[in-house]
Order: sequence, then structure tokens, then C-alpha cells
Amino acid sequence: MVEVHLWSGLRSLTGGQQVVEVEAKTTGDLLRELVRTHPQLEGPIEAGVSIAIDGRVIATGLTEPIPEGSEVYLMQRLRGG
Amino acid sequence: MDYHSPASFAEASALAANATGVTRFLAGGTDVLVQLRSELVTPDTLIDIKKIDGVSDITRNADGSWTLGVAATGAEMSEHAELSRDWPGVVEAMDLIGSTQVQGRATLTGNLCNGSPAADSVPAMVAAGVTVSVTGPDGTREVAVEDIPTGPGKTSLSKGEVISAVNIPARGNNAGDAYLRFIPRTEMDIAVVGVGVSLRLDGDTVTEARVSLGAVAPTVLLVEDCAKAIIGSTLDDAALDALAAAASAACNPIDDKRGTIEFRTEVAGVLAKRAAKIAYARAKGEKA
Amino acid sequence: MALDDRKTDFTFVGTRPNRPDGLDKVTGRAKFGADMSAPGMLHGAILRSPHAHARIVKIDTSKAEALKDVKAVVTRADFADVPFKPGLAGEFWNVLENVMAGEKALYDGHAVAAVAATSALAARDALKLIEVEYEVLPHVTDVDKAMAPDAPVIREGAADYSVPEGMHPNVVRYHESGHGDVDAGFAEADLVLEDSFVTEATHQGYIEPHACLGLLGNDGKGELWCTTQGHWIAQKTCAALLGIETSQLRVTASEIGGGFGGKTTVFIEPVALALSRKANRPVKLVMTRSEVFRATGPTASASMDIKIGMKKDGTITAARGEFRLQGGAFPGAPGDMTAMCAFAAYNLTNVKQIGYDVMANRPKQAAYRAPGAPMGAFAVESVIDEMCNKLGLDPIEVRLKNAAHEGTKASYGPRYERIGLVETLEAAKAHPHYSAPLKPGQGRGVSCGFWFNHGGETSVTLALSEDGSAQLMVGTPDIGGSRASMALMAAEVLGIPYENIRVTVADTATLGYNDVSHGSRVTYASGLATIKAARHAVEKLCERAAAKWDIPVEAVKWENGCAVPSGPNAGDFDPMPLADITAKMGRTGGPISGHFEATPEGAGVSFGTHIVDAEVDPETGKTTITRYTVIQDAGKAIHPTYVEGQFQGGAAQGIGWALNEEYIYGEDGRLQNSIFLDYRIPVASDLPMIDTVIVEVPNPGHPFGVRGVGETGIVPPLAAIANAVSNAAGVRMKQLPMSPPRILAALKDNG
Amino acid sequence: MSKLHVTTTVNGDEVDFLCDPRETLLDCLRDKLNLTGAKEGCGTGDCGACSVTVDGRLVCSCLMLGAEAEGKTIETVEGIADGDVLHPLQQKFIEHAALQCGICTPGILVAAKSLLEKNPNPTEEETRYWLAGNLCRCTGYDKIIRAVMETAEELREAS
Repeated sequence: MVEVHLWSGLRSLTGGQQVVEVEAKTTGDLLRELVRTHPQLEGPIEAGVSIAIDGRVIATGLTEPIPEGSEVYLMQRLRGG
Repeated sequence: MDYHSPASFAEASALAANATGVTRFLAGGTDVLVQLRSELVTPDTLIDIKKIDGVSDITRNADGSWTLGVAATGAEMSEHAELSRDWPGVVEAMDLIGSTQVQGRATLTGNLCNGSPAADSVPAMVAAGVTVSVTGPDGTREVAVEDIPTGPGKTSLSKGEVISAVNIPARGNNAGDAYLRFIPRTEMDIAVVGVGVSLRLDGDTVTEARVSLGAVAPTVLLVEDCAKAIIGSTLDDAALDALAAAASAACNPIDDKRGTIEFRTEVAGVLAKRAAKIAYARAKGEKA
Repeated sequence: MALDDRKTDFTFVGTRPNRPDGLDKVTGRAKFGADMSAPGMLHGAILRSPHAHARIVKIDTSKAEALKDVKAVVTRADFADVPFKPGLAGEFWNVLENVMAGEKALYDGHAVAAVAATSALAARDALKLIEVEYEVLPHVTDVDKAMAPDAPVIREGAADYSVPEGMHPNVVRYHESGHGDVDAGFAEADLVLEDSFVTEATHQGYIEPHACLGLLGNDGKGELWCTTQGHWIAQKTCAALLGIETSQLRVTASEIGGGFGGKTTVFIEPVALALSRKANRPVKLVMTRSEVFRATGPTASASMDIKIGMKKDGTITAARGEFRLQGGAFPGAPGDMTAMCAFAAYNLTNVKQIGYDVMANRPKQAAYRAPGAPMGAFAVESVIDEMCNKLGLDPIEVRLKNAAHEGTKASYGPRYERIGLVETLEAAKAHPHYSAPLKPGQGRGVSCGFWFNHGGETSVTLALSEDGSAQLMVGTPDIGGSRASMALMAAEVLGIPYENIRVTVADTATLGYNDVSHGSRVTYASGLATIKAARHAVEKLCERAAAKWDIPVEAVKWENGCAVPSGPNAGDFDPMPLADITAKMGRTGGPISGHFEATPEGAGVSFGTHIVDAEVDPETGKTTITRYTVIQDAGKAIHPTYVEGQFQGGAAQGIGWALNEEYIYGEDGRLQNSIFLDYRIPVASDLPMIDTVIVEVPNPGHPFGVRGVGETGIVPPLAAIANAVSNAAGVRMKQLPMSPPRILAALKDNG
Repeated sequence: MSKLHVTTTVNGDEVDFLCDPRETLLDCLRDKLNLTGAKEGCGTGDCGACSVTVDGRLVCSCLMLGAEAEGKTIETVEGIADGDVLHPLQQKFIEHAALQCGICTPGILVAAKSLLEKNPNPTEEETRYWLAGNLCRCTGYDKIIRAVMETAEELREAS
């Protein structure tokens, strides 16, 4: 299981939870499982999110592995100028 | 748009008198082309006066006065050492307009006829007592610079009239002029406030003075109260404060993208003091 | 990436050779957006709304169409006629709506119709004959007013899932994040300071207006030449808006005359293509400067509330920020980015940040260098500076005390990898600038700044020639010398001279998808792909050598441009230079190329610290920047001169934003200052030399350690200058720009 | 609307073109003579990207009509190099990375050349004010100013 830390603005979509647990080996798994277990997260995930794994920000990739025990944060999709 | 390049002012005047629609004279073109390009003013008739003989000449007359051709550019004025020595304020005011590139084209006459209350050279010319020769269907008359603009974008010139020369008086002794403007950057801006000062001394005492303000009213102002505030003084602090107060009191500015009423009113006083000090130092032959 | 894969000793990287396109750029022969023409070409022009908000009742183009010089007129109807791919929605829909107004004109300058004619003058003249009937609607341009209950609604239903109930429909996105308990943190503080800040919208101000040349036939095949930061996004967007297949539109990026984020989307390109399709001739469209200001992306304006608690020793106990960003008549203002970046420089136990994306009757905001971050840094770093003043603490010491470092839980959530903030602060403290005496009337300010940086889709091909030279094709337009950086990295891997590498920005038909030149990603991502493409070519070179020597490829390694046996056991062969291998490559297996494509994830965040001295004229409120020093972590500077250039450029834009640049709207909602004369960007005489210090804390996510440098440099200046000005003037400046009237008014209010 | 026939000298070549009276010299250089080195950044004389010299005088070609070019001698960025030998300013701009995007570069080179012809020994302040009408948004001007001043120094040493 991966503990996923959400940004606090998402708590209203997860019944107040800011940390949710899902089964995932990759970033793609993680997003799919998040939507499956918390359907209301589909909105923000569709709008675009990035995932930080042990501090490394994965901007868009769905195939990045998530090592056992890593610290995982969901973040708003990053943009640049 | 029809483009003409007449060979004389009489011809230019006749072209303008007989033209229909919007007529513009083209000297340096640094305002006319901007207006044309942005479609603010698309003249039906454009009369280029630069092919007229002598329009670029800068001439010192026997009595010490100066006659400038209407197409003499800011760059040519700045490069003229004698003119710069006589009338540093007028030359510097002209030099403040736009970039080096604009200086290569812009003229005193164009700056005046554009009718902007923020035109840099105009307060300096008004302070200096400059007049212009106006050629029209009925011949040529001489008009004080302060009588040319009548409001933003408007002049007292009537149909068929064209400015044919700029006349700067003889500088005389113990006299100096200066022009300062406020802009937020160091270059390339339109004046938020402009102040021209010309004065003459007897010893340390100011005996003659003309002070004019730009960008604080619909037209450039010649402010008598400012002159009174320093005439008879040695430009001591009390006189300077009185000058600043008179300058601020004369302001009737607007709030716009370039500055607020409060700012313009306040800074008019500040610049009046600073410009007066420079003119005073110049009159005493000090470097300023 | 494994550390042993990382390179630390370099031959080419870190040197400062002449850029490959230098000659083109100094002789006037480089072709920018407006420099291209085509046989039979028409010139386009666009009619724009004079109203901030108006319903378009009717457009009559018949008089314009009747002119013999006019070959096509288009309005939104010409786009809607197109059988769109199903589901033109989301950002594509927003872009279409921005490119050509639909039912309503949403801002002053919004395009409503366009003409193609035989000359530019004829096109402009024809616009005057198009009659548009408007029903003028109430408008709003200020962010706080746009959120007020009585504000006119820009568009119903634009808000997404994130907006809490009860907010005005103009609030379209909401972000909240942080950790800890801020109230508890404030209770622990010796000093709690709360204040509000405002910044105006500014424009990227690139000197080259948008320009393009489009050709589209009714067979759905087209060509587009345009000035853009990303021609694949232009391709994808134009194809969607015109209802053609993406691959049928070939887009070539011209040389680009500045972008800074503003050329990451399309404005005139779909219009040129629509006109071309209708006229069946190539159409060139070039914006005027006024169009650029009125209708292309400025950055967002912002209104912000900050509260920070601090102990007497400078320890920050809690921080809270609320950031309201106005991004024009469409969703997109980066309130979330502002919030996430605002406190990112600090190691905070208790932090909370809220960001709003608010619509108003202004042009659609576009990215501008670290979009969203500078405003937040202005507010936060101003409060920290004020607290340092109140507590008598040194501003760099306080920042060092609270600085984020490797392992710190970032204000936006995760823990940092190796970062270089502390190194920039230490370098600032040690810099002679920081201890130089100030003259009366001068003040000094410092600020930190943070930006995420970006990777993005990247595809690079490197092909070797028989003579041993290399051609490198990248897909990221070169805005500031990136060809030089790419050639240096390729030279480093191949071991051939820098001059032997020709770098080309490939068109969309010759390379796979590449994300835009944005997010400080070019040297990072295209650089990473260049290194890997070169390594790919090296593998093949080693294979050819192995075959020739008849030893296993594992027994061959690449050194100084030659294949060599990997060790004494591999055999005794003379080094085989690259050119010897490529000379025979046609007969030893065929041409040799290297290729790499990926979406690299590991851009590495970046920090900078700026020091600035300012002098304020107390009688006029005019500010002069007397000294400026930029210190920033570049990870690894590939071409240090161009890294310095990025630092200096960011600082200069920041100086403009801080002091004089702003969008000024009249009561009528029209932009008042749409020319350079009145939109006052810094001129040469406004600025001092800008000193730079390149800190190098390698990014673990790049083979050579590169972190992007393009954006972070604009984050600290607003606050650093505000702090310098406030310290010089003796009054805290809370609104940007700090124009002379504002400073003078503040001085008066302060007595 | 009748067109005007204009004969002029550009970079030493006698050329002629037909133009609408409303067309600027910049329009004519770019669209009639295919000299696209001068750029239109603003059309109002505020950015200097269109800088050329006319009879030796530095001007914005967007602030001059094509019709006014009759009989004049015009120099543009395309005429700065001497054959295949770059002008020292051009060389120095490349060496100093005094350009990033390069859109302002042609105008700045024309303006800087004009400065050094008039004043071979400019101070930093003089250089900055002379170039104040040439906007650059990329560099912060630092490397541009250094390149101009170093070129001036080298030219002085060489003469």
C-alpha cells in the first residue's frame, strides 16, 4: 500500500481525509486507484496533477515506479513560462 | 493620402489652403507618423516641408538672436556648440524628447504644433521668449510660442498657415535658462511635469525671469506669479519656497496614466526650484 | 539516475564558445516571424473589440468583402462551420474563444473578425468597413471587485470542482494546501505580522510581436511558419481549432524574438490559417504592438494577504497566505502556483496557503517566467523583511535560520531532494555587495525566490556525417542561446569539437512531439535528450569499432572522441576516431544516428537570492536602482555566459515590474497604455550593471547536474526591490508598481 | 491611390521602388527591398528595432515615410559587415553573448555603430543614454553595454 498525501483543498472530496492509501506500483496505477477508491478525485486528476515521490516531482508521467515505503504527494499540475 | 514636397513656404501654404479634409505638415514626422500608423490621424494631404531651402539651418543673427529652420532637428541643435552655450535650457529640452533616433528627426516646430501640453521643448521656448514666424495666404506674421497651442492637440494656426521659422531672442549678459521634466524612467517618457526657467541677474539679484510649466494644464503655462516670486531675490530659500508655491498653485492638471493631480502639483514646485537653481548658476557663469 | 552515471569533469561543458547562430543574428539575416514571405501571399488584419464586455449582436462584413483587394473575411462563424473533431472543449475551447470572440467580446482588444487582402494597408483599410453591432455589458477588471457579490459574471459555469460553494462565478479555481497548525504556530510567536499586498498585471514585453505565415488548403493540408515557444503545441491547437488532422499541418518555428512564456499558445495562427483556407492563398499576419498589449497574455494581477509569526530569534513559527489572482476572461490565473511557491523557501512547521483563480474583463493571461511565483514572493518576503526590521535581525541570517534544505518538508507537501538555497544565501552573505556601505537616501533589500522547473515531452535526434561532424535536431525553439548549450553537451559526449556540431530546431514534420520552450526546461530536458541521443550514437560507434576489431562490444569504450579497448584484456588496438568510423559507416552497417525521446521527470527545483540597492528621491518619489546582484543555483552551468544572461534578464524584467510596468485600465475598461511609450519597460539608462554569482548544486535528475535557470531569476526581484525601496524611503511599499506617484503619496501619508 | 516612385541608395546600392504615401521607410525596406534585418517592434519609435541611418543620421525607419527616402543614403544592419569581415561590434556581440533572442540586435548594432562614429570614447552613462531608445527585453543590457564599450576600446587601440 502507498500512503498518498493530498493537498488540503482535496479533503472535501475524500470525506475529510488528507492521507489516503491505495495499492500502486507506478504513478499510473496510483491515479487509477485513487479515482477508483475516491471517485470524486476524478475532477482534480483529470484537470491535471503531478506526483512527488520522495521529493522528486513527476510532472506528468504515468509509468514512474513507486518504491515500497516512499513518501508520495499529489500536487497540482505544474506549469511554466 | 496625398504626399507633397513643396519648394517654398508660399507653395506649402497654398497647398494647405486649397486642400480638403485633414491636412498635416511633415517636418520630423515623429508625431505625424505615429498618429498615421495608429490610425489616430490619417491626413488626406501631407505636406513635407523638408525640401524647402534653408529649413535645416541654424543661424545666429547680427544682434545675437537666433533663427532656426523648421526642420532643424534636436540632434543638430545639440551639436551646435554656440546655440547650446546661449540657450542650454532650450537645447536640453529639445534633447529630452525621445531617443537618439527620434532626435535625428524631431523638431521644435513639430513639438509645438503637435499641441501637447506635455511637449518638452515648449515650456523651455516659452521661458526663453521664443517666437515663430507663421506664413499664410496673407503673408508672414510673428507669434509668441505661448500663443500657438490652444488646447491638447489644437493650435491657433488657421487653414493655410504654416510655421516657417523659429526665432530665439539674443541671450544677452548675466542670463541663463534651464528646463527640467519629471519622468518615471530616465528616458523615453512623456513629461509628467515640465518646468522651464529663464532669468537674468544683476550681481546676485534676479532682475528678469520667465517661468513656464508643462503637463499641468491643457496648454503650457507662462506663470507670472512664479517670476514675481524670484524677481528681486537672490534665489534664497524663501524665494525658492515662494516659487514652488506659485508653481504648484498655477497647476490645473488631470489624473491620467502618467500621473496624479496631487503628484503633478507637488512635483511642479520641486522642479521649479531645481530648474531655477540651474538657470541661476548658469547666469552666474557657473557650470550647471 | 544512479550517481555513477553522472559526470563531473568536463571538457566542453562550462566553457563559453560563440553561439552557432551568432553570425545570422548580428547580420540581420536570421529569419524571425515577420521575415518570411511566400508567392501570392496576402496580408491579414484583425478587427478588435473596443469594449471590455459586450454582446456581439451582429457583424456585417459585406462592405469589406466587396473591396477588390479583399480576398477573405472570417468571423467566429467561419470556425464554427468547420466540422470540429468531437469534444472541442476545455483549453482548446478557451483558446478558440480567445482567438476569435463568439457570442461576447470579453475584453478590450478581443478579436471579432479578420480580413486578408493584397496588402497590409488594404487589409487595415478593409477593417474599417466591417460593421459590428455591440450591446455593451457591465465589466470588471479588478481582481477583488471581480470576486465581489455584485460583480458582472464573465461566464457562468466556468468554475471547476475545486471552488467551494457560495463563491462568485468569476472564481473558477481554488487551491488550498499546507501542513501543521497555523493558529498554534501564531500563538507561539513573539511577533505576528499581517499585511495585504497588490501587484498589477505586467506583459512579457518581448520585442517581437506575434507573426505568422499560414497556408491551408481545402484538402486539410497546411503549412505554418510562426514565432512560437513551441511549434508542436501550435500544431496541435491550430489543427483542433480548424478541424484538421494534426499531422497534416506542418509547423516551422521561426527565430523567436523573445517569449518569456507569452508565446506558449496561439493567437493569430489559427486566424491566418482560416483566412488562407478561405482565400486559397498564403496569408501573413503580424500583430501591431498595441495588439500585443491588448490581446496577448499579460501575467495575472494579484491581491494577497499574508500573516507570519516569528520568534525573537527569527524562527518562523507559522505562515499563512491568501493569493487572489486575476487572469483575464478565461480560467488559468496561476493562483495555485503562487500559493505553492510563496513559502517554498522556508522550513515551516505550520503553513497554510490558499490560491484563487479569478476571471475579469481582461485579456487571457499567459505564462510569464515562473508564472505566479513573483507575486507571492513579493508579499511574503516583504513581510519577512518588515519583521526583521521590527526585531532588529539581519535579513539574510533570518532567511538562513529558516531556509529549506535537503529533507525539509516543502510548504507544498513533499520533502526536498538536494537543493541549493542555503548555498545562495551563504554566497549572498559573503558577497561584497552585502557589506558595502550605503549612501544617505539609499536602502538595501534582499529576497529569496523559488521555482519548480519542468521536464516535458522531448525528442532529439543526432545524425553523424561521413566527415565526422554531427547534426543535432532539437524541437525546442532557441530563445536565448540554447543551440550553444546543446552543441556543448553533444560535444562533451561525442568528444568532437563544438564547432563540428550543427544544431537545428526541427519542424513538426521531422521530429516527434516536443513540449514548449518553457518551464526552464530546454537546457534540462532537451539537454538530457541530447546527451542520451549522443550516447545512443556512441553505442553504435562502439559497435562498429568492436566489429572491426572483432571483439565484443562490451570490450569497447568511448574516450575523447575515439573508440578504445575498455581495458588491457580487450586487446591492443589504436584508438579509432569518430571520423574514421563514420567515413566507412555506409559500408559497415549504414548511417549512424542517435535518438532519444522521453518525458524526463527530474527537473529539479531551483532557488535564488537577490541583493539590491535603491535610492529614492524624497521630493519626487523616483527610484534609482544603484546596484544589483543575482545569486542563483544553476545545478551545472553548461554555457555560463548564457546562464548569466538569464539571471540578468530576469532581474531586469523584475525591476520593470517592481517600479513602472503595469496594465492601466480606464473606467471604461479599456487599456490606457498599449504602446511602449506608456508601458514603461526598463531602458538601458535605467539600469546598473547586474552582477551574477552562479551557484552549482547539481540536480540529481540530470546527467550533468543541470537545473533550469530561465525563470527563477524573476521571482526575487519584486520583493528585493520593494524591501530596498521601503528601507530607503522609510515606509513600507505594498503595491506594485512602486511608481513615483505611489511612493510620493506613501511618503506624504507617512508624514 | 497613386503610388510614388522613389530612388534611393541602400548600403551603397542604388535602388528604386514604388510605395503608397502611407508606407514607412521600414515597410519599404522590408517588403519592397527584402531587407528584413530592420524589425518592427512597435511602429511608434519607442523600441529602436528598426534603426537605420539616413545620410549618416541615426533614425527609426518606422518614423519616416518611404517617400522621404528619395535621394537619400541609407545604411541598414545588412550593410555593417565589410564583405565577409564582420564589423568589430558584430564580432564582439557574438563573443560577449550580448544577445539572447536577437530581435533587438540589428537595431542596437546600427545605433552602437553610430555612437562610436560620433564618440569613439563613450562613458558607460553616455552609452546607456545613447542606446536608451533601443529596447532589449532579454539581457538587462549588461552584456550589450560591455560589448559596445570594449569594442570602442579596441577600436581606439587599433587606430
